[in-house]
Amino acid sequence: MDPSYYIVLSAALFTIGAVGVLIRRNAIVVFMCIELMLNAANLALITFSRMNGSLDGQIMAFFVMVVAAAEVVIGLAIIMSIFRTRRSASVDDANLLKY
Amino acid sequence: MTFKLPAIDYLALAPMLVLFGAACAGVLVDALVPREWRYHVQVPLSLVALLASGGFVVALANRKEHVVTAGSAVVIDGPGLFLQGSIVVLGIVALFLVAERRLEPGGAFVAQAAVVAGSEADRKQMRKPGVTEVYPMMLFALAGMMLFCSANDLLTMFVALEVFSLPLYLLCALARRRRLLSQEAAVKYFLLGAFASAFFLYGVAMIYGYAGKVDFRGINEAVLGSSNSKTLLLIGLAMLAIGLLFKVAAVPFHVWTPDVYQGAPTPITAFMAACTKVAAFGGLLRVLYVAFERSSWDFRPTLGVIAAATMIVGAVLAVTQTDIKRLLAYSSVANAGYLLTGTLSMNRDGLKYTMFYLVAYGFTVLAAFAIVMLVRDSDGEATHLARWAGLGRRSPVFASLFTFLMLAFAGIPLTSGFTAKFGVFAAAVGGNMTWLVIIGVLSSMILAFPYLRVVVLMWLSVPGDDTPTVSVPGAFTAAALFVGVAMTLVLGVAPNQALELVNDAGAFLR
Amino acid sequence: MDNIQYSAAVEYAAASGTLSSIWLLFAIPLASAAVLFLLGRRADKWGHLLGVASVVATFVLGLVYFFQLKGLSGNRSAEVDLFSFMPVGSLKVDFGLLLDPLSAVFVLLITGVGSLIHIYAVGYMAHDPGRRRFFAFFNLFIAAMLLLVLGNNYVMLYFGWEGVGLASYLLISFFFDKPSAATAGKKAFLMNRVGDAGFAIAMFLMFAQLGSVNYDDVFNGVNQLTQGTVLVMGLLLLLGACGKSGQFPLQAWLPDAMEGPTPVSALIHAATMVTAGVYLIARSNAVFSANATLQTVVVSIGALTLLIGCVIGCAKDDIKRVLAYSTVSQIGYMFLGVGLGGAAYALAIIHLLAHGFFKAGMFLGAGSVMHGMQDQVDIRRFGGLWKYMKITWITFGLGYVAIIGLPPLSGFFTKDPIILAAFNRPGWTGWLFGGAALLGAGLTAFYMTRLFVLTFHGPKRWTDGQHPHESPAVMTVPLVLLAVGSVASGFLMSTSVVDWLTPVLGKHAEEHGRLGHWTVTGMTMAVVALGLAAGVLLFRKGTALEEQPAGPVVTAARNNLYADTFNELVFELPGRYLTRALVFLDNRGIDGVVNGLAAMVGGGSGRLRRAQTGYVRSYALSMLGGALLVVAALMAVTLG
Amino acid sequence: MSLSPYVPIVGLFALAAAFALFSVAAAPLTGPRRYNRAKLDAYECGIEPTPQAAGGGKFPVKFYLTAMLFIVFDIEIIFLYPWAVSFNALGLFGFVEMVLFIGTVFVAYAYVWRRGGLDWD
Repeated sequence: MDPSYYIVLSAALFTIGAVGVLIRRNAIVVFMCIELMLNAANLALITFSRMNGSLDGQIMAFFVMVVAAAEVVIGLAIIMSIFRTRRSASVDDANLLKY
Repeated sequence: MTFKLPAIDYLALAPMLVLFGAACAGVLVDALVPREWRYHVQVPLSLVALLASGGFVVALANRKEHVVTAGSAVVIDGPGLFLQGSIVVLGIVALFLVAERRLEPGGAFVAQAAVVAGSEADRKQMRKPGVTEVYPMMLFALAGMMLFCSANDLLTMFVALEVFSLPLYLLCALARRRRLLSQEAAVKYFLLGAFASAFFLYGVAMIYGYAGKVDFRGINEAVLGSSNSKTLLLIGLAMLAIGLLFKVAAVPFHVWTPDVYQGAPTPITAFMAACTKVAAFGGLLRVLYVAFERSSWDFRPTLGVIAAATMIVGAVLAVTQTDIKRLLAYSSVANAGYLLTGTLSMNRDGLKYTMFYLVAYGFTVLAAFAIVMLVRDSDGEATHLARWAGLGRRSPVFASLFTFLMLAFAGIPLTSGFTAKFGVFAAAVGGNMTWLVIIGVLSSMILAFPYLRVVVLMWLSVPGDDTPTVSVPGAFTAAALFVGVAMTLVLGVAPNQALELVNDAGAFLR
Repeated sequence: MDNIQYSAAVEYAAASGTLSSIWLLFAIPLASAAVLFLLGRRADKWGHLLGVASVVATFVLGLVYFFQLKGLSGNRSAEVDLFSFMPVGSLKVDFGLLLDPLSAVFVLLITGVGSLIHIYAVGYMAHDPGRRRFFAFFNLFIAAMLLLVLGNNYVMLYFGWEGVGLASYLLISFFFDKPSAATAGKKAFLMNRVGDAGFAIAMFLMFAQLGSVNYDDVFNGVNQLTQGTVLVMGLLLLLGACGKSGQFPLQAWLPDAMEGPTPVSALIHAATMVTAGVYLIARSNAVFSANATLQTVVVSIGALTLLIGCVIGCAKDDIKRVLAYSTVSQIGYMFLGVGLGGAAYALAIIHLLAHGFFKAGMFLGAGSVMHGMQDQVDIRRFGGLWKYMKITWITFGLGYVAIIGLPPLSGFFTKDPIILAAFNRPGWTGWLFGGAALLGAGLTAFYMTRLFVLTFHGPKRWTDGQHPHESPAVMTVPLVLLAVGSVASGFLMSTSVVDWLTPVLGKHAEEHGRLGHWTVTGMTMAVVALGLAAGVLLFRKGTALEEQPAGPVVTAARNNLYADTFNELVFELPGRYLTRALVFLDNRGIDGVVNGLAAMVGGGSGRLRRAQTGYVRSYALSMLGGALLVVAALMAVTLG
Repeated sequence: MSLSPYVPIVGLFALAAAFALFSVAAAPLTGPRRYNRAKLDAYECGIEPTPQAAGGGKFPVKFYLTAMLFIVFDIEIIFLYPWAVSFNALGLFGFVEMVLFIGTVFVAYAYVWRRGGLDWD
């Protein structure tokens, strides 16, 4: 099977993630969409690793997963703190800062 | 199966290792030391770590031996060391602002971030000392920034990007007053930052697909040399650039800047404006000058348009701002444009003067935010510009200092702003980017107006009843203010030494 | 006609002996300013004395250097490189100074007239609580102005240029309680910035094309440039000069600048700073002489401005504003001179020097009148003052005779040759510019006569309770000295200074144009006499106290020929709308697109939606849009 | 490798923007408008719509905290696994590096433990 299909799949995932960031209102879901984008990148890395015949891409995917986990923790902490104050996880409600 | 273990030059890594170590120690301090002692342990610990790190940078600079180490993940070269040194020095000044506790009982940071803002418990914790986790987080961020400037492959760069971004997201949320704004700033910064870093990562993947490698030397060799589709390279480069341009706050990736600068605690805003700028441009310079130098024909027109838009939009939007922190944020956007102009000259002068500009701007902006911290009333900082009316009569000394800083931002001669702007513009003309320089000069003329407006407001209006007083700064803020103003003056009147320093830094090691 | 005889290369001699310490010239006033600033109120008692002493000392020092320079043979110049300002790489800018015949006469003008005005200001500002601050700014100005004329490269000139701009801004806004003063300061700052932008870009262009901003490198390198480059560079420099010197189309700030204290008007906005534009063009004569179109532009601006100044001057009733428009118009003559090029460069410079004397004298005289009349500035409220302030009357009168150009006072020797040179410009333009200059001379005679007669002669039209009196000696002595200068300087300078300036401005053969010297002098005298007579006849009986309804020309003139309206329409409005549009775009536009679609169809639900539309998502949308554009642009540039 | 496989990526980006615009624009047209009390409640007036987080089907914050801690510690295994596989080849150097790595994890653990992150109540 042509590995480049995986690239197309990863692009599709990335795009779905990017669109999700734009159209979803819940901060947690927005954040999940960003994670989807990161994982799309992982998929691309691993595919290219196979196409190029080097292991670097797979190692990078490891690092990306760890970084993504750390990001999850930080993100949830921030979203949680604002949720507890505002009682709403909608990103649309956070618009005191503008103009 | 045999492995060739990577050779690690620990001395070359020492400036960063010291900071990472101290940050871990700081976490332990927060875990083990009783609450009332933490501040008194954390501040000296951070300071000593930064000084030690700075010492190692100087030692490495004197060693004059440029190395690629840790399995080609990190490169220690002249510009890298200069940027690391700048980050350390600016970091120390920012640390002074963060450590200030005289202006407000307990400092600028909240005592317990988990307490619901506006609740009874929140009112109770109003006078309790602020969290001390800010110090290890600052150290992590600083170490990440230093790593970002001397990363030699895109993976290290990505990890470093996250290492310095994640603490910043949290630091933004920790303001003692106006906590809703602070938390909102953190959410926005986090979501958009993560969004941008996803682009960055996807760019890394594309470049990896194109070049088969992610280290800068390998990419440089692959550009023009690889048989792979150039589409991959261009998509990769564009997405990589987006991640970096987000951090430097270039239009249209600047949207977070005003909100975050306004909402974050002022010491953190200062820290971001000075140090993040250095790190982000350090990374951008290295990526463009080392990895993609050979495709500069591809990206210069596009990034040039971005630089032009950044200068114009930043300057024009600054004109109508009514909040001093937002004004400085838009000014920071415009300055990112001037820095991009220098960066895009793609010659040695461009590299040198961009680095010089970063340092000059860093000191000035730190001092400016130090004064913003001082102008306060019973509700905390009075950031609305209307409140600054007539400040010149209430406290002429600080109004004079702020006027001087505004003149420096406006690029009046004999301040560092002039030297720096002149340098980057001259370099850009030398690099055949004259059209960008014309836009830059026009934009700085526009930008002079909002600065002037602040000056006029301070000196030429009668103070109203609600004109806040300027608090007497504690030793920390006074030191930061003094260093910032002094460097702004020195780099304007006798920039010789600093320019020799950037000159000696030489070019990037490939 | 361009019989320029440049020595092949401009080369400055390194300074030696006493001349190597020329940096003292600007260091002394700068140090004095610093002391006055830093000591604060502690220096209130003696601050003004220090301020005066520093400038007088600088003047003496300037004289010493002048004679040193005069004693040099051959290449009369002294160049000192104090330190490398930006020493690195291909960009090399030195903190270098240059004393040559041109800068030497400017040093003497600045410090000489500056000393007198400083002394005068001691009396004028005697009752002002901010006197120390005033002298600090004043010394700062002198230092910056000296730096401007002493630099040996364009960056140094730019330093001084921005420095005098800053000092001028601070001094115009000195009475900051008056909103008009604050507004005037802002206006001056903004219009100057427009000019400065041109100057700055010109510098970058020099650097890009010639690799240097040093005078000698630039002047020697001009010949290698294409005509187009020289034209652009010159126009940009001209824009800077117009901003600083209040020339068309940037003239509107100068009359408003009269909101500052009168000594400021005399020193900065009459004698020295506003002539910096003339200095810039004269200094860059190699650039301007290298392109004929460029010279035509300069001449046109000069001619147009001198007429604008005269016409508006006729309609103003504020004594300082009339003088201000007269300054605008006289600088127009100087621009005319430097634009004509050749021998007229030196004529412009001597007119500048003479103007420094008589205009400063008249401003100080106006200050003396205001001092005696409790700050009244309306000339319709004066009259018959000659009896009460005799010294002021005589000195002002001498300045008045000098400016309208009656022999043997200075204006006759300096202005008439410019008119002559304008007539002798080849082609039909000679008639045009000569005619304009001639008309200007007549108008000048008319409005100056009006000013003089209404102020000092005719019936008294003061309000009750005013007791005009002569000013103290500290103010009248400078008046007398400046009057002596305006009487004598013209004759003394007409040949000697022209010769003195030859090394800088080039040697030019005696020209014989279409009109002889005496013909033009005769014509000028006739026109001046006409204007003078008209002025005396119309105003000898005084004037109505209230503004009279007037025809369109006078109304236009009273409204500064609608210059402000023009500026507002052309510069301010687009800027304001651009700002508004961008703010709108940033905050609303992105949401607006989103909301707009919804509002169109969803009608009433639009408002509800807008309340829920969050900014994070629109930010993300703008980032994604940006990302798409970047990717598309990169692809287009490379593959397209 | 030909250019063709990667052009769709660009196309997808374009589609993304189009889709985003379309869906944001279309949502009010097609979606059901169900307004309930909570939605219409003006948050701005400062009255909190629900009394406490415990009700309303929401989990206590503690769950999130524990989940976060789990993620952050669990994910570290990722680095232990390859090390364990090639333990012999990496030798002493690998061992020391791993100890340092786990040391930093323990620093975090100590912090969480001492600051009460593991206490349920």
